This record gives sequence, structure tokens and C-alpha cells, in this order.
Amino acid sequence: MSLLVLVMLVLAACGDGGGDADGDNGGGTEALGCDPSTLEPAALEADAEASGNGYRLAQAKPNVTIGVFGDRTGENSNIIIPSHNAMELAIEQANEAGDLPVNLVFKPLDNRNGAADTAPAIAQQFIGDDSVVAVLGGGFSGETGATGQLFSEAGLLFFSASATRPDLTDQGWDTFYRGLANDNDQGAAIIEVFEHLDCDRIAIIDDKTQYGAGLGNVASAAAEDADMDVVLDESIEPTTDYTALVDSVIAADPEALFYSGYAAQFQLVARQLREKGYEGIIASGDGSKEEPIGEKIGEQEAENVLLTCPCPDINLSDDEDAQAFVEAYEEKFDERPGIYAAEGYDVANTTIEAIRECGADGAAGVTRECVVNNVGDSEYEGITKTMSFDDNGQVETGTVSLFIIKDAVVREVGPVDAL
Amino acid sequence: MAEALLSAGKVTKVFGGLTAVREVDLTISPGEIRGLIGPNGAGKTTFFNCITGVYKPDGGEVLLEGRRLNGLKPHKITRAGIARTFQQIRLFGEMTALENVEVGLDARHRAGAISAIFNLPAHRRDNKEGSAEGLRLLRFVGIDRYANEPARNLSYGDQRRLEIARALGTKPKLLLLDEPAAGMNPKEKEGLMELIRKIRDSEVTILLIEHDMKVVMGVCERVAVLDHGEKIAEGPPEQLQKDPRVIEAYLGRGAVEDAAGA
Amino acid sequence: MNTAVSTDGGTRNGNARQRRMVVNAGLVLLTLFCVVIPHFVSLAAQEILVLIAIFSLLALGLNVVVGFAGLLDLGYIAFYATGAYTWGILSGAGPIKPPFAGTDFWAEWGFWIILLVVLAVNMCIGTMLGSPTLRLRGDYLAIVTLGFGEIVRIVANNLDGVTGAALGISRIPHPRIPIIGYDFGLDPVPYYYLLLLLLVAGIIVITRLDHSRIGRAWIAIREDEVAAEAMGVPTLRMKLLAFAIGATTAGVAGVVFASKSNFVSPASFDVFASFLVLCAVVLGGMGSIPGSLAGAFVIVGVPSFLQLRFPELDEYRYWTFGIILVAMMIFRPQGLIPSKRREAELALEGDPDIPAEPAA
Amino acid sequence: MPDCLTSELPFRLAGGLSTGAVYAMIALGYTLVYGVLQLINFAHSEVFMLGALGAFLTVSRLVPDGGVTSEAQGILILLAAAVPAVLLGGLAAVALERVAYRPLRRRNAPRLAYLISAIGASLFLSNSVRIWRGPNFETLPRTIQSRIVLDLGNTFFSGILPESVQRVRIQNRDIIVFLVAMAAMIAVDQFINRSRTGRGIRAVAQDSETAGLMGVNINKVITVTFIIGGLLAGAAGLLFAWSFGVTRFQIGFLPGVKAFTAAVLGGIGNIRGALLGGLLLGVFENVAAGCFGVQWRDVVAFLILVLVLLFRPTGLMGDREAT
Repeated sequence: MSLLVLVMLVLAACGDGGGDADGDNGGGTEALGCDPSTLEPAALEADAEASGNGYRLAQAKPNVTIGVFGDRTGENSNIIIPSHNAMELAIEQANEAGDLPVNLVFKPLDNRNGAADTAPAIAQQFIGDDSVVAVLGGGFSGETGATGQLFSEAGLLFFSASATRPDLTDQGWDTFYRGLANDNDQGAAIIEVFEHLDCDRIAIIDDKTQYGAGLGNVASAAAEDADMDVVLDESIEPTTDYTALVDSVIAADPEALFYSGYAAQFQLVARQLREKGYEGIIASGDGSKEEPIGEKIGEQEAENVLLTCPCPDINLSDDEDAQAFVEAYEEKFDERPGIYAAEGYDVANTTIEAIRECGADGAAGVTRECVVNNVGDSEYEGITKTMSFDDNGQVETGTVSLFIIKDAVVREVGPVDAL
Repeated sequence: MAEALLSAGKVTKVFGGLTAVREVDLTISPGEIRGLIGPNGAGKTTFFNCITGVYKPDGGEVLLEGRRLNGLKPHKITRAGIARTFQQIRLFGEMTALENVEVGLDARHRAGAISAIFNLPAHRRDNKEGSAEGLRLLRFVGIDRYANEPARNLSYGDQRRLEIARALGTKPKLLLLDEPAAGMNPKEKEGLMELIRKIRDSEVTILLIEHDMKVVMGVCERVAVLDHGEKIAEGPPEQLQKDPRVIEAYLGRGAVEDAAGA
Repeated sequence: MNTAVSTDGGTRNGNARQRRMVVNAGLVLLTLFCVVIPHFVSLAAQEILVLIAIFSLLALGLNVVVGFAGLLDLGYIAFYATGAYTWGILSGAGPIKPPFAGTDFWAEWGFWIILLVVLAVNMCIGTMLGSPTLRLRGDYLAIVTLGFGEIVRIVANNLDGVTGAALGISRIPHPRIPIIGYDFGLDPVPYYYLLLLLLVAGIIVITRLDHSRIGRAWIAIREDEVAAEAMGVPTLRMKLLAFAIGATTAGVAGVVFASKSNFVSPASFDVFASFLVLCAVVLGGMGSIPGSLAGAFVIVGVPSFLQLRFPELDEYRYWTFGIILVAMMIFRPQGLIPSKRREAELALEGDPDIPAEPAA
Repeated sequence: MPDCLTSELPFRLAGGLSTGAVYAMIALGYTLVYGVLQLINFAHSEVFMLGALGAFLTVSRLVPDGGVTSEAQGILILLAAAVPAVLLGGLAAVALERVAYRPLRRRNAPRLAYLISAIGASLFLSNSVRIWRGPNFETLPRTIQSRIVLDLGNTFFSGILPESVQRVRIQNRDIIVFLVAMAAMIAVDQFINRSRTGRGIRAVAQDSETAGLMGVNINKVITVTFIIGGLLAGAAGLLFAWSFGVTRFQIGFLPGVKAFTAAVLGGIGNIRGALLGGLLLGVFENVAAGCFGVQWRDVVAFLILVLVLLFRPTGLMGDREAT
């Protein structure tokens, strides 16, 4: 038992030490707002520490950390990683530009599978680290729901580029912002698409995740409003063999089917449906827009599968800044920007812009409070949209785009409202 | 003769197509040491299991002091007054010898969970009485010096004794011993016979399954013989030794002819 | 209890007394340490302490089922779920709005009432699930409980009007201390102390049961069910009791979890969570109360603290647990801190490796 | 009567049989090991997963860059993949027995220890694959195109069939999986009943102590049993990976639990029972999905397991008490 106590002590001390070490220089940062004269030593210290991380530093700039929070290793992490990459890129570019009064540190923490129960401890790591002035995330809706209140009480910006569950912005959290359209827009959009294509008998299948169930509910409600005949509205438990589902779909014989869930299961559902001779439309949402979804479903089976996403394909944009982003991203990560990369880039840049404004009168102004306020008032022109927010923190100009798979490649059709 | 303690009438047990025990009658009077013998597979242990409720008999009935036991769960039968040991030792190996006996004694204890959680007097009394009585029983069978030893560490003979002490803990009227002498050396067997008589003297009736004829002859007043699930003979041991049916059961038909010819 | 009986020389008895004193002193120190520790660590570490405490409660309860009674319950987490959902639903945060839920009285007392109510609720559910299944032999019991655990999760995932289905129940109220009106809020520390109290209560209850005829009956069942039955142990009733006690302990942990994270959803209650608790019990030592607590610390605490420093190690978590389970069964089935009976046995064999008593 | 029991019944039966055939193949392994050791090999589902992985690794190496050019080439590649899949299954099963079970048998450990060891082994194996291959589904290149080979709604004699039967569509993979499962069951059945080793297995299954006294090498018998179970699970893994075109570290869990249910349903320890149980369970699940909704499919399977254990613990064909 003594051993146990010892281990516990050491570990607790580690955990504590971590908090403290960061807390020390962070404590300096926070004190800045009150008394700029205390700045010097903390900033120097921070410099010395950060230079070890290989970031190029302008001399004597204090470090501030931008936390990045989401699933980096779970089974659907492919949806999150591109946005994290883009955030890293934005931060690197900002540091290189050298016009910020502070040096930005990119600090991602992994919440495997976006699980709600492990999320609070990770959130507290950001909250307890006083050098963190903004957190970009959460990646998925579940973890975001479990931690929004914590960030709100800590007065720390919590800015998502990918969590689309509608009610996240209705929780009364003061520091939560969302840089893309939510599932209310998306669920309505998919029904609009079906209407546009004259589909009347439809099926809605969700995957019983926070995201899938939420989006599915919105789509069901929208279908009802549109007087459609919902012939099948069921859920799956994740598995590999979807024979039962496929048989149910074939029995109900819908003209169009909307799968509300993630790519991992959608690829199986779509392929097995086609293999058993289902000929109606198959559609899914942003959760399935994960490259290379066309190849995963199978070239033949994926033909004409529809996808919606509140994320216009940045690779197709003719905007100059957007093209510059695509180029820079490809150069750094050796692949084209995937889903939510552009949104992540905009979210990061909006935050950086807010930090820049806070630091206009010196690094002392870069506080959590200031960053949150500036993001709230933002009018930043991003590569996807203008980042300005309503009172709940929802970005005002998010649009939903429609995509279609041709020859196993996802191609953009255009914004759904413009159909 | 006094009123019967145990009376089994026409007990039958069938497994699949095989009748393991067929219409066996057995009546035991209080204070008796009764033997039950028969070749391997004769159905002795099955008969035991029918009495103790491990198996539900397919026919017949078992009465203890006139109370019907058929269909009762084994623990109810134990509490009604029949305790047993096992052919292959089945102690609670991780528990100490004393705790093993205490489990037996607990059959008579009534303090429940609430009493234990709040450490009420009933519970304290039970526990105190349990360890005192448990130790007395260990002394009775002669292994009290191992009270705090885990049961699995005891020698083979002592484990047999511990099983008996544990069974006595339930305060039985009738004690069923299933081959208690198996694997014992002659000296241990002597001790065992002494112990069996001692138990009888403490007013516990005994039904004994045993292969070792010396032990059976040494302690039993009457012996019943089972073969192929049926009772083929019953009587004092000396008489049975000469019974041709018994000899045949044990040694085959040839043996009977040899015996007759000699 | 059996220490009353002295069979050894006086020296050993003296040693035993001395050792008991050391143990007691160690316990006092450990308790003290547990009480003050949250004030010396970071916020993130405080969250981890809460996680450890919740897990310790779970392990404590499962230890009764697996460790004492020898019943392999692979659906244990279902009782954690029913506890969490009982508070989630009755707090009024879910789709059902009980008439009392909006009242001031409920805001103050609701949590504490539910903490008691869940004992009854889980006792009932435990008995309901247990009475048919506990007749089954070991490995069947394992797979049937696994099935039941999954059924509970899937039902929670699909009863939209009751459990909020996959979206779960959010904005579950935090506890408040009545009269003085102190609100726990999101701060982990008060939850930690509440859990510590519950743990102490649980330890006392379970230790006392262990030292009664009920505890003896459990061990007897674990060691040899047929013999236990033959010695007059009502095995089915005792197994049910073990099951119910495990269920109530998990239920209490669930209520605290729900109010702490102010959110429940079925995703927290999959079968791997059950495996995790099992791993804690096995590692610590089946049937050993300090063992389960230590196991919970190692299984949840160590990886979480490690993750603060080396996030990439998380990949290896379940992999390591797999190795631990197999290795423990092969090399050290009695666990890190073996139960008292085992320990006595080792001591008598003169094994110098008597583990983990506070020697400091 | 609801649709699931009338108009949908014929094609739900067909779909259920195809799902159930995979359960049956895995169930054979459970039943064999159970018969001999009275032990549920919880890690058997990971043996199945490893078979699928072996198939994936081979197929993805053998299929040329542009994809297969002919069906014949696809068949050859699949047959070639069967070798590593089946070998990996057998190997994994033997390793499991050696590492996780044999040391326990040697010290006569309680049943609980086996179960815990099995769960540990299962976690270890699946997470090893996770660490190696990542958490995501990996897609197998196409070998034989899965397609409908029999569409009762679209044949020469369709007109004379009742409308409900006309909806039955059978894919080539349904037929292949079903036939392989049947063949495997018959082969194992013959092996157990005819061969010398098979006699040994039966002897140990009935009474290992006596069998040991009669000179049967118990360790060898157990090893052989594990090998056969592993080979079958490996083959099932191959069929599964090919059927659904994917593999992943976790694919074993659910089919594993279902297959166990199937083994119990058919009568654990009974080889023909495993096949029957697998097919029945597949059908029950699929019909129930139609009646109650797809999300209740697994609940129905688990309820069947509980009900069988409570009311007919010997299963449909078993003679061995399960309780």
C-alpha cells in the first residue's frame, strides 16, 4: 500500500506540476491585464521554453496558447483531423507573418472517439492552463455538449468548426461559437433536395450517435412539414452485416433514402443496399463526406450517391485566398484539404484576428475575456464565409452545399438553396 | 424399535434411459450407524444425492422424522437435519478451517444483512457463538490446532475430518458420510472409526457409504447392499458376508460358485 | 473474528498486533492523504480524482459480485447506467417532466432523495435480472449478463420519449446542499468529497457483510457451490444479495456521475466499460476491498495521469489491460493486494513477498 | 398479421439464412471447444477477426493495381487468400490455448479464471490489430463482384409464384457462404465421428479423466480441437471479409456473441446443433428486425439467448445440461 501511496503522490505531483508549470507563466499572462510591468520575466521564460518546441519566434514575444480539442485517433477522426491541420497551418502562418504581439502555440489534445465522459478532464486541462486564451473545438457534438458549460464558466472561448448538433448554440453558454451551419439547416436542406428531385416516398435511417440521431430527427421533422411519405424511419446499431436493414429498406421500397450518420457505417450500408438491388436515391450528410468515401463504397455502387455538407468544397473555390489555402495545405500535409479544413482555417483565423485586435496595445491585452468578446463582434472575411455571429454564437451566413459522387469522386453540385 | 429417523420408500432415479436407483427402501432408527455398500456404479452416491436434494427423485419418497423432504432444495434439507460429506473432498479451500466450520454453523444462524451492516447484537452474538462452537467442533474431530490454516493446506486425512466437522456444524440429526476412509492409511482409518463412534455417541445418527469392509464391519450395526440401483440385501455385516447375492454382486457369478464349491 | 482464536505462539500474536497497528496507521495516513490531495493538484488532476473515485465505487461493488461470490457479471455497467438515468429522468431534465421536478424543494432535495431511491430501484432491477440468470452456471452467467448489459444500452438508445435516446439527457442539475444552499456546480472538488463519503460508507457496509455469515456464504459459493448448498447456504438468495449490492453501489456511482457531468447518453455504457471495471477488480485482487480500490486507481488513474503527459500512449490502454488480465490469471490470480484469507495463507507459507502493506 | 410475418417473410428468411450461415461457422468452434473443455472460448471472436485480417492482407496484395481482370482471377485470389486466413485462424487458436488457457489448466484454476483470461486475450488481440492497422474499416479490393444471381421476381416462371415469394433475391455470396457453412459442418461432423482423433475428442468430451486413463493424450486432443475451431473461424473470417468487403479490429465482437448464442440455441457441444442454431438465429433476427425495427435486432438475439438458457438449457438438439 505504501507503494500505491507513493505512485499516487508522484503522479498527482506530475499532474499538479503540469498545471503549475503552465500556471506560472500563464499566471503572468493573466496578470498582464492588470499590471503590464510584471510582463518581462514571464515572457522571457516562456520564450525560452517555447523555442525548444521548434517554433520560429520573434524575440521576446510572450507565448499564448490556442487549444485544439477533438477526436484525433478515433474511428471517425478522419472528419476532425483536416480541420486540426488547417488550424495548425493558420497558426503557423500567423507566427511567420510576425505581425502579432504574441507568439501562438498550437496545443491539440485528443479526446478519443469524441466521448462525452472523458471530455471534461481534457477541457479542464485547457481551463487550468492559464496560457490558453482560446480553444477551438469540440470536434464532435457529444464532447462539445459535455464541456460547453465548463468553458463558459471559465470564460474561455470554445469555437467549433465541425460540431453541428443544433441545440449546442441554445444552451446559454457565453463563450461558445460555431463557424458553420448547423444540422437544422442541413436536415432541411436534404429534404429540399428530395423535393427538388420529386421524391415522395423516403426513408430516414440514423446511426444513433449524437450527431446522426440529431440530424435524423431534423430531417424527419422537415419531411413531415413537406408532406412526404416517410415509409421507414429507423436506426441502426453499428455492425458489419446490414442484411436486416437492407431487407427492411427493400420491403419499404422508398424512392430516396437519407442515412444520417458517419462514413464508417454509411459505406457498408450504401454498398449492401446497392448489391441487393436497391435502386432508389441514397443520400447522406456531412458525417459521411470523408475521403475517399466513393472508393470505400465501391465505384459502381457509389455512383450518384448524394451528400450534403455545410462545407462548400474549398478545392473548387475560385477565390484567391481559398486557392492559396489549398496550396499551402497541400504543401504542408501532402494531401488536399478534407472535410471542414476550410472551416477550421476560418475558425482559427477569426480567433487569431481577435487576438491581434486584443494585442493592438501590446501583448498585455491578450486575455481570454478580450478574445471571446472580439470573436463575438467579428466581421472577419474568411475563405468560406464572413464570420459574424448571432446572439447565440451561430455563424450567420452558413450555407449547405450538395455533392454527388461520380466515378467514385465527390463533386460539388452547388448550394442547396440555388438548386 | 423406536420410530424411524429416516425412512426412504421406493426411491427411484432415472438418467436418460438408465435407472440409477430403483425402488430402494431404507429405514434408519435414531442412534444407529448404518452402512451402505455396493460395487462401483451401484447407485450409492446417487441415492445419497436423492436424499440430500441434489437430485430430485423420480419416484418414491424420503421422510425425516415423518416430514417429507422430496423436492426441497439441498439447503432446506440440510436445515431440516441431514448433513453430508462428499466422496471427493469439497472444502472451501481458501477459507480457514474454522471458517469452513462456521459456514456449517451459519445454517443455524438467523442474523441477516441489516444486522451485519449495523453490527447489531444478533449479528455479534452469532459471530461469537460461531467461533466458539466452531473451535469446539474442530477440537471434537481433533484438528483444532489448524483452526487458522486455510483448508487447502491441511493434510488429506485432516481435510476429511474437517469435512465432518463442517457437516456437524449444521447440527444434523442424520449425518451422511460418503466414503470417508478413501485414501486413508490404516492408522488414519482407526482414528476415523473412533471418530464415527464418537459422533454417534453425541446423538447423531450416521449413514455410511464405504468400500473399506474393515471400516464397515468395525462400526456398522446393519448394512444395506445396493447393486445396479437395487437393494439386494440388508442385515448385520457378518450375515451379509455369507450372502451369495452380495458375493455375486462384488465378485461375479463365478465367485459364488467357487464359494459354494469350497 | 477468528483472530479471537489464538493457535500460534505469543510472538506471532504480538507480531500480528504490531502489524495491525502499522496497517491502521497507514490507513489513517492514506485517508488523510485522500482528503487533502485535491487542494494540491491542478484542475485537470481534480477531474481525474473524481473519475478515480467513481471508478472505485464501481470496482467496490463489482468486487462483491465477482470477487466474493465468484459471479462473472459482464453487464455490470448497466446498473451504473440505470443509476445515472434514474437521476437524469427524475430530475426533470429529460423528455419526461415529473410534476415535482420543477419545484424548489426538488432542486434542493431531489439529488439526495434520488441517491436513496436509486438503492431501491437498482435493488429491484438487480433482483429482476438476477433471479432468472443466477441459476445459470458461471460462463453462461457471463454471457447472459453481457447480453443484458447490451439490452439496457440499446433500450436507452431507443426509448426517445424516456431517455432522450442517443441524444441523451443534458442539463441534469447539479446537487445542492439543502438549507445552506451550496451548489456543487461544475467544480470537481465537492463531487470528490461526496464520492469519498460514499466510498467510506460502501467500504464499511461491505466489510461488515464480508465478516458476517453472508460474507462466508459468498466465499463458500465462490469456492464450491454444491458444497455450500449442502452446508445449508441458500445459494440463490445469497447470489441475489451479492448481485443486488453490486447493483446498488453502481447505481449510486451513476447518480453522482450524471450530476457531475450534467449529461448522460448511452454511449458511456458500452460493454468495454464493464470490462474496465472487471479489470480493476482482477488487478487489485478478487475479494479484496483495498485491492479493488487500488485496481481502480491503476486502471483509471494511472492512464489518465499519463495521458496528461503522453497523450499518444492512450492507444495502448486496452491492449495493456488485455495483457494484465491474462498475466494476472496466470501469474498472480490473487491480485496486487490479495484478500485477507489469501494473505494469511501466503504468510503461513513463509512467502516474503507479502505485498503492499504500508511499511513507511 | 404484420408484414414481417406475411409478405416479407420469404425474403427475410433468405436474408436471415445468409447472415446465419456465418454465425453457424463461428458457432462450430465454440461448440467444439465447449464440448471438450466445458469452456467458452470468449476470444474465439478475435480468431475470426484475425481470419478476416489474413484474408484482407492477402487479397490486397494479390489484386493488381487496376483491379481484377476476370472473375476467374478473382476466384483464384480468394482461394489463395483462404490459406493465410485459415492458417492464421488455426495458429491464433493454438496460441490462445497455449498462452491463455494451458497454464490455468495446469494449476487447475477455477472456471472464473479461464473466463477472465479469455476476455484479456480478446482485448489484447483486437487492440493489437487496432494498433497495427488503425481504428478504421479497411476496404478489400474487389475479387468476385457480389451480385444477384437469383431474382425470383424476374425469372421465367415468376408469374406462377406468390407475390411475396417473388421478392426473394439471392446473391452469389449468400449461396457461397451457405454452402461453405454446410460443408464445414459436414466435414467436422465426419471428422469427429469417423477419425481416430475424432474418437479421442469425443472421449475427452464425455469424460476427460477416464479418457486420460485410457491413454488418450488430453493435451493433444485439446490442441487439435482448438486448431479445428480456429480453422473454421478463419474460414468464416475470410467469407465475412469478402462478403462485406471490409475488415476492422472490432468486427469479431458482435458476430462472436451471436455465434455463441447460436451454439447455445442449437445445443452447446452439438455440431449439427451449431449449424441449426446459427441459421435459426439469423432468421429470427432478420424477421424480428422487420417486425420491431432494425434497432431491436440485437435485443431480440440476446433475449433468445436468455430464454433458451432459462427454458431449454440443452438447446434444440443438445443432450448436455447447460446449467
